[in-house]
Amino acid sequence: MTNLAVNLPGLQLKNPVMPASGCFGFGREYSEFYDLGKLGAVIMKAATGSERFGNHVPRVAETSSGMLNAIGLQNPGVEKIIETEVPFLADYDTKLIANVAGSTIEEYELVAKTFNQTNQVHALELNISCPNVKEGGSQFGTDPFMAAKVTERVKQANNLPVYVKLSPNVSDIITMAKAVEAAGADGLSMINTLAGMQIHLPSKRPLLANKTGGLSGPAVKPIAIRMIYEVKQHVSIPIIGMGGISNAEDVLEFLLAGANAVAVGTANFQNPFICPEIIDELPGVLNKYGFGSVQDAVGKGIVE
Amino acid sequence: MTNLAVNLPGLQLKNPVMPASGCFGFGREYSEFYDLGKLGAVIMKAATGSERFGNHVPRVAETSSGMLNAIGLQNPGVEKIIETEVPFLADYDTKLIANVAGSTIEEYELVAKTFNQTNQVHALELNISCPNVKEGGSQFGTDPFMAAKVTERVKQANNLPVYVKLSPNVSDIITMAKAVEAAGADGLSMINTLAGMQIHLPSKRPLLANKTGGLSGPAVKPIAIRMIYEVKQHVSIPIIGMGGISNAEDVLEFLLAGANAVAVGTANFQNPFICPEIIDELPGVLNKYGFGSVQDAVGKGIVE
Amino acid sequence: MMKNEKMQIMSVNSVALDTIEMVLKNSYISQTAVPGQFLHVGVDGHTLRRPISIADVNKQEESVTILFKIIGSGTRHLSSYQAGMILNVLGPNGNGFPIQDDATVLLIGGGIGVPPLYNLGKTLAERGTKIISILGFQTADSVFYEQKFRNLGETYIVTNDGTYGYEGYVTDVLELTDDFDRYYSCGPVPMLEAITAALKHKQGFISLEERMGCGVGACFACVIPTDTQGGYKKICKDGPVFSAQEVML
Amino acid sequence: MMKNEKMQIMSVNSVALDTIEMVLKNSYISQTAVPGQFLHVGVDGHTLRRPISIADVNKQEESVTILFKIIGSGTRHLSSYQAGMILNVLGPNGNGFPIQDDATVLLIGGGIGVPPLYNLGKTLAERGTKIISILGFQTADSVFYEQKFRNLGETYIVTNDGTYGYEGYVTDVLELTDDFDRYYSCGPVPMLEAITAALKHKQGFISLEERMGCGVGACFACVIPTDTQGGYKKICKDGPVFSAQEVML
Ligand SMILES: Cc1cc2nc3c(=O)[nH]c(=O)nc-3n(C[C@H](O)[C@H](O)[C@H](O)COP(=O)(O)OP(=O)(O)OC[C@H]3O[C@@H](n4cnc5c(N)ncnc54)[C@H](O)[C@@H]3O)c2cc1C
Ligand SMILES: Cc1cc2nc3c(=O)[nH]c(=O)nc-3n(C[C@H](O)[C@H](O)[C@H](O)COP(=O)(O)OP(=O)(O)OC[C@H]3O[C@@H](n4cnc5c(N)ncnc54)[C@H](O)[C@@H]3O)c2cc1C
Ligand SMILES: Cc1cc2nc3c(=O)[nH]c(=O)nc-3n(C[C@H](O)[C@H](O)[C@H](O)COP(=O)(O)O)c2cc1C
Ligand SMILES: Cc1cc2nc3c(=O)[nH]c(=O)nc-3n(C[C@H](O)[C@H](O)[C@H](O)COP(=O)(O)O)c2cc1C
Ligand code: FES
Ligand code: FES
Repeated sequence: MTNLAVNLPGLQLKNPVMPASGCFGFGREYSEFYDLGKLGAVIMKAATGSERFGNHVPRVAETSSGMLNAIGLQNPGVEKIIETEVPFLADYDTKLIANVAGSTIEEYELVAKTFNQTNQVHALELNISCPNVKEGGSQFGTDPFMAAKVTERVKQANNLPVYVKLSPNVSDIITMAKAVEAAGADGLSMINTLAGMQIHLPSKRPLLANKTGGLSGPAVKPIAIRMIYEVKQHVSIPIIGMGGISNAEDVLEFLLAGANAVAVGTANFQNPFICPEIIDELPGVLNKYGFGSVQDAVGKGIVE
Repeated sequence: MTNLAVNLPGLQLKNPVMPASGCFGFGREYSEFYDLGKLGAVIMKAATGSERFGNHVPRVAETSSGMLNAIGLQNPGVEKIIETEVPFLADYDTKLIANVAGSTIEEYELVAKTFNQTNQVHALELNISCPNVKEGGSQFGTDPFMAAKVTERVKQANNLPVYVKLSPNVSDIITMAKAVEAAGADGLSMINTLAGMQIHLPSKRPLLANKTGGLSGPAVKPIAIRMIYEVKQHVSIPIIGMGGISNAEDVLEFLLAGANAVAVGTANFQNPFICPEIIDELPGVLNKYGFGSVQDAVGKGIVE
Repeated sequence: MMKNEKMQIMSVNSVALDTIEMVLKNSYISQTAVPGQFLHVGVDGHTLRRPISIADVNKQEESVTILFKIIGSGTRHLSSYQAGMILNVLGPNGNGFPIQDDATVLLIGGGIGVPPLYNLGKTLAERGTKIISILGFQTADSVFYEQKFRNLGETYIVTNDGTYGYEGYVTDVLELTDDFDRYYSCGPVPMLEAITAALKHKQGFISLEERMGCGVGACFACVIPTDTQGGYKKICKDGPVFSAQEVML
Repeated sequence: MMKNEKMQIMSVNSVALDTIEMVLKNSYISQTAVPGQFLHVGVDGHTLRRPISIADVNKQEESVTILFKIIGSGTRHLSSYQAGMILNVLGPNGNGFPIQDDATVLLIGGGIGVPPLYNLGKTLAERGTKIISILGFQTADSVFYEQKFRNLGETYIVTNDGTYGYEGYVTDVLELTDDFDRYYSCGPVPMLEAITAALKHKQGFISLEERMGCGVGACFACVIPTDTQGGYKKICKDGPVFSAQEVML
């Protein structure tokens, strides 16, 4: 029997596969396709202190082997999420990760605290890397000092394990990772999307109303793998890896690069069953390449 | 008649399309497919002070809508290039751009000076952004101070117009662009490749012998477009745009984003005729979207 | 309920300039779809699915007809698919047009917004409602399904350049037909704006388009504001059909 | 001279486990290719072309045969192509095996390195050279072209697991055949290393593989060192065939 279980701070996962934040809403829609209890965990759409409408439409564009999105953190606000969404998800036999966003450190603290009080959320993913909002997000995600500060403050504000979600839009991902580790992060989540743009020829202007958007999908996988591989050698906290995963081989590639678990985003849009399908295929792929468990494969691709 | 001509420092181009450095060698191979005189210019493979062997093989990998390369600046050295390659290319009715690389500022200066003496090279592309060599390249490309310094020194060492080739592996591309403009760059060339990696499952190690490589091809186009769009609004020197171009619509997208001319790299590998085909199709595409010349379209996609 | 289904292509026909009609076989979708719903169609080599309205349904033959215009690379590729091939589809998606027992309804379609109205008109006609249709197209080459709409009732064709039928916009012929209980419309946003303004006094339903990510309501790509206070609906899940007063165009 | 050609697929056959034989029609390549050259084959949806050796040529019928093993996504996709479809190919690429008028030559092929040796053997046999072949495969399922090689001359089949022919490696049966003027080999690098070491005293030519970018000599992806002083050759342009002493494996 291939052991898919993964033990991470706050997250005893039955398997390492979870839908990525923002690509799965709060699970309701996909729960009509399959039992969410199959998932290792669910990472919820970003939550902010109060309701956010987000950016104007169009909010998505298609690119070669990828897509751009500029949703702009639309969400009903943390209170409403806890009231209407968390109980629904808590009914499933899976772990629940809340993606925490904000424009100020205080907002991050507030959101984290509020989730902490529910006892239904198992970990926080600290989103300091959303490229699609003017304030917060990206500025915390590209400055190691700010990243450390928000991590530290959120850690102080609550008892949940905190996975800091790193932005790939940086010159030096290792410095960012080390800064948040030193500030108390329990884990890393990487990568968020790369800032990109598409220009719509007929209208001769950026296609997205927000002009820029975040690039995701298979196009970015080599960048994600490189960053995880590099970071793994400099931190000792676990990594939830993501960026372009669309099959079980991709999951193994992330594990070999150093991810302890993985999230699947964009691929849900093409195939709503992608997460359970990957979970079903993972044992076979692990065996094919000589691994008896997920744990065995973690970091095994790293050579000195 | 649609006017494809473009006037840039040192480069009176009959059309804005040129093969990108490193993807076209020194033109010999592609000269067997078509008359290189059709091209706006040819950008040669990187030249260093003396011969370089480059990295071990494998040096390339395929990715979704892209590829990784870690050639490692293999080249016969500037003297040999001038002796055996430049005269061959100088016979064609096209402009010649030399891609200048090095490990030290002195090496960059030497290479630039040596090309300057030939009178057969029309401009230099200063490669401070190669992700595949340990020294030089990338470290100049991610630090605005170093980038400015090498630009300034190369400008002082020769009379040719200098196009500084920027690395996309930075948190803040605008600062980089402004730094090299202030240091005297005559133009920018962007983007070079994004650092990436692929792990080979059967061998459980990075596929490229160099471990990391540079990501190019359609996968990176949204990142290139975003960076050019952002930089264009902060510099007044012209931009040679590149990153994933594979047809004439892509060229127009780059022009709209702010590129004054373009280079085509990876697409040559799939279709050796890609450059002349794009040149032939460009007038039709410009007309279709209401432009009478290349010049008309430059920066027209930028909205406030 | 939407499902992930395989649909076999039974036929592919070009019915107007760059306009393809495809008949697809599928038991589940043919039995459950209602007018106004759409299919979220997977296209090889493309990250995102393409939303395409259901234009007709034949429950006996278990077939569903879609009509699409070749706009970009996805629809171009789709147009190269041949009979016998299998489409991977999510469907039926969204909420369709409310079916009421009106005496007379007006259907107003613009370009590739025409298809969902055909399925609606056919369904209403079968229930005894009188159908009046105004169909606008760019030019004569783009006109399709004229006879099919005429079979349902009085039909006005308008082309922007006057090369066929009336010249101008669908709103230009609205005055010819005032005697209806309700209108249903689908087409480009400027057309919908003009119509909802011109027919303020009437009850109407409009079907909207927006670029989509998931197509199922999970990603917040396709929202439309319902007021100026931050209220919104998701076009893929709450729509694509809305009452004319419900959303802010 | 290499050209960018369209080749129509005439037939697609599975000749062994995951091993496909494709016959392609093309006038230019069929008339100009020499043994050991390869085609750089475009595969839809893939950034890079796939290098595949020419396994046989029929000048009368203007056809070229290739054989490939399904390794990854490119060859898997290629194996789904059907007769009638068109391949976009650069070819013939590289330099082939030097053709000399020897009395006897030894061909040593390993796995999917066997195909180019068939074209070579046929060509040499037609010129009156005696052909001895040693062909190594992983297992019985993977063996192909045995009869074709037997038609050219004495042939030894070796499988690593002994499920067919001799058990072991091609080098294990080298001793059975010492009476030859020259050898030609193609296969995995460890096999080539063993052979060039074992046959140091003989003149030999080997055909190499490396991951390629351009396939035409422009990108420096496929270099192989020729000495420890930085000398090198490009496999795509200067090779893929080299004399056994010329390169450092
Ligand atoms: C609910 C709904 C129903 C539709 N019904 C039909 C129909 O019956 N027939 C028909 O021809 N078209 C219909 N459309 C529009 C159709 O989805 C687009 O024309 C199509 O997606 C364009 O794809 P493309 O690859 O050719 O264009 P591209 O421009 O290359 O597509 C790029 C991306 O933009 C999206 N996109 C482009 N235009 C539109 C658009 N107008 N609406 C939504 N997404 C778009 C694509 O889906 C894709 O994600 C409908 C759209 C929606 C939202
Ligand atoms: C000169 C030459 C002749 C060849 N002749 C044959 C032949 O006749 N029959 C045959 O089956 N194979 C041959 N090969 C190997 C063949 O090119 C690879 O098996 C094939 O490219 C694998 O593609 P893939 O998409 O299935 O594998 P993937 O691993 O998915 O390919 C990923 C990338 O790696 C490259 N790659 C993977 N393996 C190899 C390899 N062994 N050599 C070179 N590139 C590789 C691919 O071309 C592609 O760029 C030859 C290789 C060379 C260099
Ligand atoms: C439509 C969309 C919305 C997203 N929203 C969020 C979000 O709210 N919070 C967040 O941390 N990441 C968000 N992301 C980023 C993803 O969680 C993920 O990091 C990224 O898309 C890379 O993974 P993928 O290539 O598998 O999609 C979003 C991505 C997409 C495509
Ligand atoms: C195989 C290969 C070799 C390259 N070598 C160089 C080089 O020597 N100097 C340089 O400035 N850029 C080099 N590049 C980067 C390209 O010039 C170009 O900036 C990049 O590939 C993006 O364009 P593309 O997506 O069209 O390939 C190389 C790229 C590739 C794929
Ligand atoms: S497309 Fe994802 S919510 Fe509508
Ligand atoms: S593959 Fe480009 S030089 Fe050989």
